Amino acid sequence: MKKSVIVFLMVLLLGACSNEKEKVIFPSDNSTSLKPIMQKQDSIYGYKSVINEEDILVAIYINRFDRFNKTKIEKKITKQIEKQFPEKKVLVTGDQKIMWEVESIIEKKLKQKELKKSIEKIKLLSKEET
Amino acid sequence: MVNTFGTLQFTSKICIATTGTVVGPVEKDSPFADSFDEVLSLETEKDETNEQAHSRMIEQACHWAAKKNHTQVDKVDVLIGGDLINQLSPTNFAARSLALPFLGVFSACASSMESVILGCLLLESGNAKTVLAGASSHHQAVERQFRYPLQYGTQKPKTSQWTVTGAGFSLLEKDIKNAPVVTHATIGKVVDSYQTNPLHMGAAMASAARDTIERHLTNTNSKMTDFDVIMTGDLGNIGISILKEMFQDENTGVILQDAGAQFYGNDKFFNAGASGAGCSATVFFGQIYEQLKKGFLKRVLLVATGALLSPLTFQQGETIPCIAHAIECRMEKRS
Amino acid sequence: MISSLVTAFIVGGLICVIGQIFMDVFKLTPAHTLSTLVVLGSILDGFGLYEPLIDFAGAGATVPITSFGNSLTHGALAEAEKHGLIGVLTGMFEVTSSGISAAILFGVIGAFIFQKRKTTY
Amino acid sequence: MDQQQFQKIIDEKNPKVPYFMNILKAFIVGGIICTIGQLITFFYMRFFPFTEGTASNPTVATLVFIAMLLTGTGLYKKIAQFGGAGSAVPVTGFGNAVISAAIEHKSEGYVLGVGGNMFKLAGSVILFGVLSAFVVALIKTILVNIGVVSW
Repeated sequence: MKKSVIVFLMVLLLGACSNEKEKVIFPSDNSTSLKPIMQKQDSIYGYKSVINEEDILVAIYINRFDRFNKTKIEKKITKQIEKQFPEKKVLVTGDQKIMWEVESIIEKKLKQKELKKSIEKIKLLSKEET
Repeated sequence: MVNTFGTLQFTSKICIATTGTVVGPVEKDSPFADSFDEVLSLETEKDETNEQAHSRMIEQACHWAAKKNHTQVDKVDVLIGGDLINQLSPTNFAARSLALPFLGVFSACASSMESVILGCLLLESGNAKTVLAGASSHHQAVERQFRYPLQYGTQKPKTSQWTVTGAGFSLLEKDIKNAPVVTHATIGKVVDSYQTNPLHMGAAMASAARDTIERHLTNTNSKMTDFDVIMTGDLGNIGISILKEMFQDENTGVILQDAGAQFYGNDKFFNAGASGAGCSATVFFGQIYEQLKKGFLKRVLLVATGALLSPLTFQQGETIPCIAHAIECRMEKRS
Repeated sequence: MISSLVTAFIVGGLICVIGQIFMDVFKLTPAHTLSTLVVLGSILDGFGLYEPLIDFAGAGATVPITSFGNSLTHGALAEAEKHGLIGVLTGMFEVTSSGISAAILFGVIGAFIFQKRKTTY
Repeated sequence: MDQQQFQKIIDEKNPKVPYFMNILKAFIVGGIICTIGQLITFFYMRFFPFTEGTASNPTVATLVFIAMLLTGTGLYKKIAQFGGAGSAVPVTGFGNAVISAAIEHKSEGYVLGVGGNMFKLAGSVILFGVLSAFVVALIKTILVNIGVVSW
């Protein structure tokens, strides 16, 4: 009984390391200035972001053990991006749900009007408290 | 001077004519199973409360005892009985339908011996010819009142005991040919061994059993080895080992036994064994009574042990006082 | 995805180990253990340590009973931030209501549906 | 036979509590329940508009529903005998406490029985939760007003 339990725990620990995720910026035409900021971040291993006229939405994959200060990381990246794009409203979040929403936006390659609508929807979603 | 009195002697030949024992379904694979008169298939029938099932079981046990003695139940002079539920309501309701003069007694799991002692006193004084005496307990009704709701998930420790669903009643009469005779009895003292854990009854009741046994032996100036068996009610595996440790200078060996410890054999599910008024009642009036009648046992001391706690006293941080009543039965040679 | 399952398993297991230690070593009854853990949860939230634990472990921190204490304190603090001292009272059940209402609701439904078990074996 | 001697015999005869095995079982059972909780959280996040923070409420409700099914069918008692605190600490344990008391006291009617006894076991959890939340929030608010601590 004891041996099987130890083996079970070992398998669990192996599954905990994080693998590389791709870094995507959509639409990729004006991604020149966002990429360097994101490169500097060491505690995230991938991100997906969506940019339009006045919104920047960045969903990030945070390293498992850095998730303790998830809120600090989000604030730090938001501040850096706002310094770079003062006129845009920025939202950076490590939430899994927002990550899935951003992925669906990128897959569907939405155009201007729906893009704006879905970004608003996501912003509403992440502000919701209860 | 510590009061060492309390041992009674019955000069007239008071016999346990017959006994009636009914147990629940969980008890059917106990080593004593074949000595029980009836094994119920369900603890509670379709839409019956625990207490109704409990009093129905008491009635059945009384009917069995009377039927085996070929007497009508309503010919019995006095019914004496008790159980563990608030205000003895199951026994009261059973006495209502049996319609007999009724004495309700409470000394927790020692109620079975207390009712037999009172029955013998009634017969000794000549005020009654036939007396029904016994006790009972019902797992679902007792567990709910003393511990947790039945389906509540707690991890029972190794010292916890399983309350037996069972009712044991004996029919006492005078001068019955080849039936066990109740010769002596000892009324227990309330002894407190400063235990507070309600899930470890064995430790709490051991010192009460020891006090009663010692007083019985000194007052009847006999030794442990004079008895074939000295059986305690429901001390459980740990309780009986504690008791043996306390008597370890006298070679108790196989004489000191415990009904609760042996009730479920060595099935780990029941941890330290069985407990409840039904445990001592069904084993004393079932297995032991049968062995006495068949002559395997000549002289027996039956010590029912009871813990006098209530959920209230436990929550108020009180310790657990205990009591143990005992009767001595002898079986003359088969004439 | 898998890594959050693993951390939920480990952190949830550890909190239950704490509960088991309370029960076995300190000989507390289950009711005492749960109450102590709830108090522990709300104290941790007072120091702002419980929210990062939820971010890290996900269900590993929200499923154990400590999250009940935490969400009570969190609601009170959030409301106190807006309305001052009175917010402590008004905000209490702001964040968590599902635990208790689900327990009450399913308690009654359970009592309605399930008959007593015939044998307890 | 004075009290010390008697107590010595009791302690000697007390069965050893298997600390390591109990802790290991509690860890495994508690871990499994929390992993199931995590899967339910993912389910709610995937198909319903819940974020990581807000998905815990429906997860807790679903776990209490599962606790109701397990309690009613008598399985929860077996899990608890094996798991110990592993099955009592998660919210399923809280649900089991409420639901088992409700089922138990149904014979006394819904108002006095179920109503009166439902929170017999779990009431203390709510009481101490609210009390401790109040005290902690009060202290923190006062400290913030004095300026010692920030939000």
